[in-house]
Order: sequence, then structure tokens, then C-alpha cells
Amino acid sequence: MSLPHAATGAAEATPDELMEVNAARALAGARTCFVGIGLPSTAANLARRTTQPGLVLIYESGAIGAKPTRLPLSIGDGELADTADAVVSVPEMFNYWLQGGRIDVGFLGAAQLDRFGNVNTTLIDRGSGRPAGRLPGAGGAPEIAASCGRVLLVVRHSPRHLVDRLDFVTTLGHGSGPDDRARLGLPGRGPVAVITDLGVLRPDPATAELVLAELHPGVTEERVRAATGWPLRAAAHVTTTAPPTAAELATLRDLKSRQGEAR
Amino acid sequence: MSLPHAATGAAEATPDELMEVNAARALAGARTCFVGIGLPSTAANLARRTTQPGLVLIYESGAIGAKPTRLPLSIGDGELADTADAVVSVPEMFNYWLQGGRIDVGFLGAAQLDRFGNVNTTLIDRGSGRPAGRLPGAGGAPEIAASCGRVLLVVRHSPRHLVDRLDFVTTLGHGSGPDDRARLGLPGRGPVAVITDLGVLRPDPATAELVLAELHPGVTEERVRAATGWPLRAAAHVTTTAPPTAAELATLRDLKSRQGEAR
Amino acid sequence: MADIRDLREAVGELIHDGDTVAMEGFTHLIPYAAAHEVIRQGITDLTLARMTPDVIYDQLIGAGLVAKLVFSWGGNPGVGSLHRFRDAVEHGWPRPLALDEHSHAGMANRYVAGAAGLPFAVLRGYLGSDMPSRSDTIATVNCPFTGEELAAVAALNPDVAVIHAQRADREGNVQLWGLTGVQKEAALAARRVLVTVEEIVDELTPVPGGSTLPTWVVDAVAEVPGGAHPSYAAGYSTRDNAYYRAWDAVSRDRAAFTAWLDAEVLGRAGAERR
Amino acid sequence: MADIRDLREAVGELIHDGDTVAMEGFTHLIPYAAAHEVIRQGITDLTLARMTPDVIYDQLIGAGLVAKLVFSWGGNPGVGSLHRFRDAVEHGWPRPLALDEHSHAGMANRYVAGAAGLPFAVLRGYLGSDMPSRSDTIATVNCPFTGEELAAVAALNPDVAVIHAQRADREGNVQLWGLTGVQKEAALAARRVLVTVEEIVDELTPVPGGSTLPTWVVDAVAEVPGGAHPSYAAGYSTRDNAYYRAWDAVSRDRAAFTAWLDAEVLGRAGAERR
Repeated sequence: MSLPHAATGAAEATPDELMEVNAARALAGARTCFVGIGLPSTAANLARRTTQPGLVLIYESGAIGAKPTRLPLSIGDGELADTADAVVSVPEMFNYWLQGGRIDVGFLGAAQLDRFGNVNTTLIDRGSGRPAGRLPGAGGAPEIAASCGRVLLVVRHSPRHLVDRLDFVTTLGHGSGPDDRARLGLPGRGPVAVITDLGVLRPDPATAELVLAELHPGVTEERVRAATGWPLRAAAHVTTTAPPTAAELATLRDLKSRQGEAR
Repeated sequence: MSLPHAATGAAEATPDELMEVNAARALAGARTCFVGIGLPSTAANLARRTTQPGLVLIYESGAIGAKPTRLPLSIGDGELADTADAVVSVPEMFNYWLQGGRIDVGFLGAAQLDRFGNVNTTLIDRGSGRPAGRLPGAGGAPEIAASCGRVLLVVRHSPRHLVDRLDFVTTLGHGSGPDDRARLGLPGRGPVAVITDLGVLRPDPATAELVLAELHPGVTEERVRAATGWPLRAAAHVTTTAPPTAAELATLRDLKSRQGEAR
Repeated sequence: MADIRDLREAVGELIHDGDTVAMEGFTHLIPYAAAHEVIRQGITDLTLARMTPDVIYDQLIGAGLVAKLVFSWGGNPGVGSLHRFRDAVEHGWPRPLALDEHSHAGMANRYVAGAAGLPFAVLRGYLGSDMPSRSDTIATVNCPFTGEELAAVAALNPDVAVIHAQRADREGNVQLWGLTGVQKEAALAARRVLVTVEEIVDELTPVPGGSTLPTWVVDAVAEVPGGAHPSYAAGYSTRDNAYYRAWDAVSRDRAAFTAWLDAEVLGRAGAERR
Repeated sequence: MADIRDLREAVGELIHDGDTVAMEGFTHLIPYAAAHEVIRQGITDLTLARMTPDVIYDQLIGAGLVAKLVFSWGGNPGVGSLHRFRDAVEHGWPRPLALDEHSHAGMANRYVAGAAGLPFAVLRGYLGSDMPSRSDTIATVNCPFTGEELAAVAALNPDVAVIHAQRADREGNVQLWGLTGVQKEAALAARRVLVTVEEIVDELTPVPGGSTLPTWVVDAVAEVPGGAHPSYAAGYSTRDNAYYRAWDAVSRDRAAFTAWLDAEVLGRAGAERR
């Protein structure tokens, strides 16, 4: 069971933990982060406790600079407002803070994600004769993707989630190529990474198509390709995710153990 | 010097006091009033202390339901916020409260006023070769006149103020006739009275032209016509302003004596 | 001027069959007790507007009172799906549910326009999304200065807004604090406003982060302690996260839901589940 | 992140010749000390934006530093005219003053659009007024749903916003309360933000009616007690109405104004009149 020393942390970390640590690390250099519930909240709170202590967490419920002591179940839990630097109305949040271009990083999940980082969270086509499967809908996603400086997509790696063709475009990533965002007037850079439980995809700068950029320790390119619904290409240099440090893993597990109210 | 009993109050009241009392009385039935500094503030505070105790005073500085103990010098005096039911930002005041159609009565002053209640507070043409005389400008007036349920114009009666033709239209009253407001999409009824130190003009329902409706005691139609810059017509029934009651006059004088910080 | 009313009377007078009703509250201060009273009175054919339909609208939809939903995110926050909402959309049970679907930014701005007396609002939204093709309340407008094309959303002016707040005074002035979401806009956009409050007090002392709705923009105030449960009222209660998690199993099954409705809402008329 | 700076340094670094500067504060919290520092440093060719130019801009205009004024009401509140403003407009003394003139609602919405990252805002304004004919920042737009024609105003994004607030903490988070006017919008619309405060404290305790600007939207905070005088800071000072009344005589005469400027602003460099 023992592995070389450098990989010890990775061996101990689950695929989900690697995904969470990678998501936290992807916040490097960010000052402000728009935080949704679930993995984004875990990642942002982990980053604030490890590499990005000054990170400003902004929840769409109106809390700016929230400092929760445990992971909230909903984006409107009382502790978010109680610990925030400022609490604003929801219209102010979306108009002055998000659309105003003040948020560096936005996290988005996806029921379906295509090779250009476009996202479907609206409905799933189950084939003729069957009603479409209803998903929650857009929430803040279209404008998070439009206005945040950059977007991190977080999704479990499976052909069901990473698809060849979306059943519905809820939220634009890179459209169909590298110029679409500029043409449509979207201010932010759009998706810069898709962080999964197997590794990380990043858009090819020339084509904006997502390519394999990083593999979790022990995961093969073949396995990732089999879990991707389009013919996935690899970047020129595919790296291996550095295993979580002891501090990262301990902090992450502590955060989640104190989630208490988690699902 | 003695006059019949009914006019005693009027004999004691100055023309300005009659104007102030008339302005306060014109608030009958109003629930909310947008208050500017000067005579409107005097009239609204007098009304709140006499005939309209529930009148909600709204100052454009952001104070809703202010209950000042003395007349403020500026619309942003601290007591307005301290005594208000709610304090809102200036954009919220203009967008949600004024434009939202929540204010029954707005007061406006005028450097120039024409026969349709249109107002100039921008500049005075001094003739060729001389620069135009600069006035303060619009302030809240165009939107007060657009969105308040009704507008009371208050001005000293002179041909300099009540003119045949405006040098500049800052704020629309009735335009050039009774249909102009509806055609332009102005939600409020516009000016319903011009309250002066000689009497009151009101728009003729058929033409929207201001006609003489009320004279202060002792003032003749001829005197008013001489003080008006257009050929003033009289309403079918011109009434005489009821003299201030003892309570009105005492309250008014008390308010003004406690103005303290007044100009 | 708001009347201080019994909840049953206030709901009966202000909310009618066929109305467009916005019950707002972003996770915090959700007016559950008023929604349950609507269920008890069987007020039906409603168009319900709300950014996050949440469990409160899952209950109203499951009760068969809702013809149309205007919304931006229909999930059980932190838990999963809204099963009654899904069942209505996917299978028309207990009745078909029409949708007018927006993003959060779009919904928030629809209320802003409604509160501001404007027919529409402008935002940088929906760009590249399929959403505008499925809604007649999303359009585009060009900036008259730069020529840039932006999204426009139609004003939303509900017949009734229902919100829960911490306190009101005896004149009906309403005070709320904490996460106040889009409640001010929803209330000011609506033709009628019903507010449930934790308590009615003699005087509203100022509170940090507090916001006041003057009595003259409110139609009725009803004192309903715990009226936001399983949501919460900052300063009075905490969010009942266990209820939200338990809702998943209750709502997943039509029979289990119906049994819940009978026992918890209809069977105990006049009493609120705490 | 805001730097805590000396006022002189902060003004020198953030405000440059030719900038568009918005010094906001609606009667309350007007940043006079910062304006006087601009005069002492002779920063010139400014475009000044402000809803109510007030005595603060009368002083800057009289000092000859202002090329253009963007405003909505140019009077001395409760007293009368702004004589330096009038002299500049009517006689070009000490230099001609270009104007971009709006209503209050228009100015407020220009800042709102600027803060919201939009190129314009919509309002029901200027209807039937001659004002649009004299401004290239007022236009019309048609509602894409109803066809109604409404006014549009161009976003106002100043190079610098200067505001006065009650307090900041040592990290530069800024707290203000009372009548907060259009300051949040002006600050969020501007490229750079300078805040003078009554005091810098260890911790910002919550205050009713308070609003916070996080340090990361502020460039510099300078501690300047009394920095709003003759305006006021609720909780710290009251409005010096006598100053406003006395200004009428000071400003009415060019020589009297020049003497005032020399004695009260330039002659006592580094010290503020209290």
C-alpha cells in the first residue's frame, strides 16, 4: 500500500478531496470570489484558510466578505450576514458588485458541460416520448459567467456531465470559439479551468476548446477520455496534480467535519 | 384700521403668511409630500401641525417621514435623518419613491412660470449683448412635476416671475394644453395650483391655462392682472382666501421663530 | 396605511384566485405561514413569482394551486431537487405548470423596474444563452450612446407581495434586517403588500443593517411568530436545516407529500407547524 | 486595498490635472478638506461632477481649477446663488466654465449606471424639458415590451470619486451613516476612490443606517477630523449654517473671494479651517 513519499498525501486524499484542493488552489491570486453552495463554498473557505487568507467571499444572498466558521448549508445562512463586512440587497449584489466587474473569480457547477465550457443547468433531453428532465435552472450563472474576471467550472467527470452537445445552453462559456465572448460583449475571460475528480481541463488558447491539462495521481489519460463525452485532446504538457499538503488536507477535513448542517 | 371680524386674521397676516397658509391648506387630502427647502418646507410643516397631522414629509436628501422640530436650512440637515421613519439613498429616493408614483404632492418654485404652468429655473435671457443670467438649474423639478400625483407651484406674484414666454423650459407643467402630459407619458396630474402672495391661479379644466381662482382679502383682480405677464383670465367664480385661523397663524409664526438657522 | 390583521383575514382579503403573487425572502425571512394559509384557503390558479421557488413554492405547487411559475433557480438549497416542482413540470401533476424562467440578475431587475415605475430594466445578461428564446419577458435594447446591445427584462408588478419581517409597530411600519434580499423591491413593485412579522412592538428602535417599509406602502400586517419556519428570522430563530433535508423524502413521493399536506397544513387549520 | 495616507499625499497621487472628479455628499458629509487640498496643490483643468455643486465647487470654480461642471442644482442651499459659479458661467471669470446639466434623477441614474457597469440608465425624466437639447448625455430609448419612449442618460464614470465618511478601520474599510446620498454609487462608478474620515478606529462596530465600503474598492483613506466642515458628519458635528450664510457675501465679490482663498485655504497650507 505504501507509495513514494511525495505521493503520500495523494494516496490518502480521495478523488473528491483532490478536486476540492485543486479548486482552492485555482483561487491563487484572486482577491474576491463569488461563492455558491457545495464544492465552491468548500474550496473558497479552504483557500481562505490556506493559501489566500485575504480572499473576500461574496455570496449572492448579499453577504460581502463573509467569514463563516463552518460551511453553510444554504447561501443565506445567518452566519454569512453576521460575519460579513457588508450586507447588500440582492439587486445591488448583481448590479453593482457582480455586473460592476468587482469579482475576480466565479465558480459554476454544471449538469452538462460541452467542449467550449458552455453549461446547461436547465433541462435534460430524455429522448422522444419522454418529458425532459427538469433541472433547477440558471440562478446566477449566466451573469457570473459574463462578469466575473474568470470562471472555474467544477463537475464530476463522467460522459453524462461532459457531453458532446448540450441539450440547452443556460450559460455561455466560450460559445464556439475564442472570439465569441468578445463579439457578444462579455466582459470577463470566461472559463479558465474545469476541475473534476480526475484532473483539470483548460481551454486551448488558440481554439478555446477544453483540453486535458492535469491528471490526478494515478489517473490515466485513457480513463479521462473514457469519462469525457467528446474526443478529448491533451495539452502539450499534461501535468500531475501535486498531492495535497498535510495542512491542506487537515484543514479541508476539519472544515467538512464542522459542516454540521451539511447535506 | 379695524375690519369686520371675519377678516381680522387676514388683516394681521402678511401677504407671505397668506401664501404660506394657502400652501399648507392645499395639502388637504395628501398622504405624502415631496418637500423642498423654503416655502414648501414651511407649508408642509405647518400642514403637519394643523390640518394634516399624518402628512408624510419626504425630502429628496433621503429622509422619508421626517418630523423636524424646526424648519431646516437645507434639505440635508441632520434632524431630518434623525427623525425620519426611513432613510434611503438618493437614487432609491428618485427611482423607487418619486418615479415609483408614491408621492401625492410636490411643491415647486419658479424663476419664470408661464400660463400653462411650465417652469424655468435654468437661465434668464437679459437681451442681446448681455450674458444670460444663470439660475440654479433643474434639481429634482422635472421628475417631481412628472411623477407626483399633483404639483403646487409657489411663486411671488410679479410680471418678472409670471411671464408670457419662458426663456427656457426646465420643467413641463401642462405644455401647451390639456393633452400634452398624457401624450408625453407623464403619470401625474401636473400643476393644480399656483399659490402666490396675492392669491391662487388654477388651470382651466378645458384649456389647462392658469386662471385667477382666489384672491387674498383686499387684493383686486386689477392688481393681480398688473402683476401677471400674460392677459390673465378669471375663473367663473373667484373666491376670497379665508383668513388664517388663529391656530394657523400662531403655529406658522412659532415655526418660523424657531427656524433659528433660517436665512 | 397598513391594517394590523389576523393572518387568515389578511390572506383572504388580499390574495385572490388567479393573482400573480410574489412571496420573497432569499433563504432568510421566507413567509411560509402565509403560504400555508393560502393552501388552507385553497386560493388557486396563481401565478407565483420568486427568485428561488424553494420548499415554500414546492408546497404550493404540490397543493395544486399554481398555474404558472416565474423564477430563476428551482432547487432545494444545499439538498437537491424540488420534487413537486419537477413532477408538475415533467408530468403535469397535480396540474401542468407554465414557466417564465430568468436568471437571478434578470429576476432582481424585473422587480427593480417594477418598484421604479419603469416598464423594463437593462442588464448585461443572458448573453449567448438559450433562455431569451423561451421567454417573452426578455428582449434586447441598444444603448443610445454606445450602440451596445444589452438585455432588457420586462418589469414585474405582482398583484400581491408577501414578505416576512422581524417587527412592525402598531401603525404598521415594518422593520427587517439581516439578508433582506429583494423584498423591498418586490413589495414596492406590487399592487398589494402583506407582511407577517415575528412581533408587533410599541416602537421600532433602529437596528444595524435594518430597513424600514413605511406603513403607507403596506396593506396588512399580521403577527405570526415563527412565520418564516423552516426559514429563519435573524434575531429570532435559526434556519431549520433538518426540515429542508427531510423535505427531500417527503416531497419525492406524491402520497407522502399528500399525507404531509393533510397532516401538517390542512389537518391543523389555524395552527402553524413549529 | 486602501492605503491609509496623509491627505496631501493621497490627493497628489490620486487626482491629476484634467481628471473628471466627483466629490459627492448630499448636504451631509461633503469632502471640503480634500477640495481645499486640491486648491493648495493647484490641480487644474478639472471636470467636476456633483449633483449639488454647493459651496465646495463654488470655491474650486473661483480658484480657477475647473474647466467643466456636470451637475443638477447649482445653488447655496437655503441661502441663494453660488456667485463664483454664476460669475464663471456669465462672465468667464476666472475662466470659462462648460456645463453638462441634468436633473437630480438624471445625475443619480448616471452614477447608478456607472456603478453597475452599464453604458446608460433609463428613467421617466426630462419629458417636455429643453434640457436634452443642451446635453449629449441625455437621449431617449424605447421600451422593447411596451414601445414607450423613456429618457436615457449616459453612465458617469469619474476618474476619481472623493467622499467623506465617519470612520474607517486600519485596513481601510469605510463606514458611513445618516444621509448617504449618492456616495456609494459615485465611489463604485469611479476608477479611483479617495475617502477622508473623521477617525480611524480599530474596529467598525455596526451602526443603524450604516453602510460599508470594503477596503478593496477604496484606494486611499485619510484621517481628517472635521474634513466635511462647513458640512457635517452625523455623530461628529453639525452643519455650520452660519458659514453657508456668510459665504454669500464672501463669494459675491471677486476681491473678497480672492482674499478669502488666500487667507483661509492657501495662506494656511496644511491646516484646515475648522
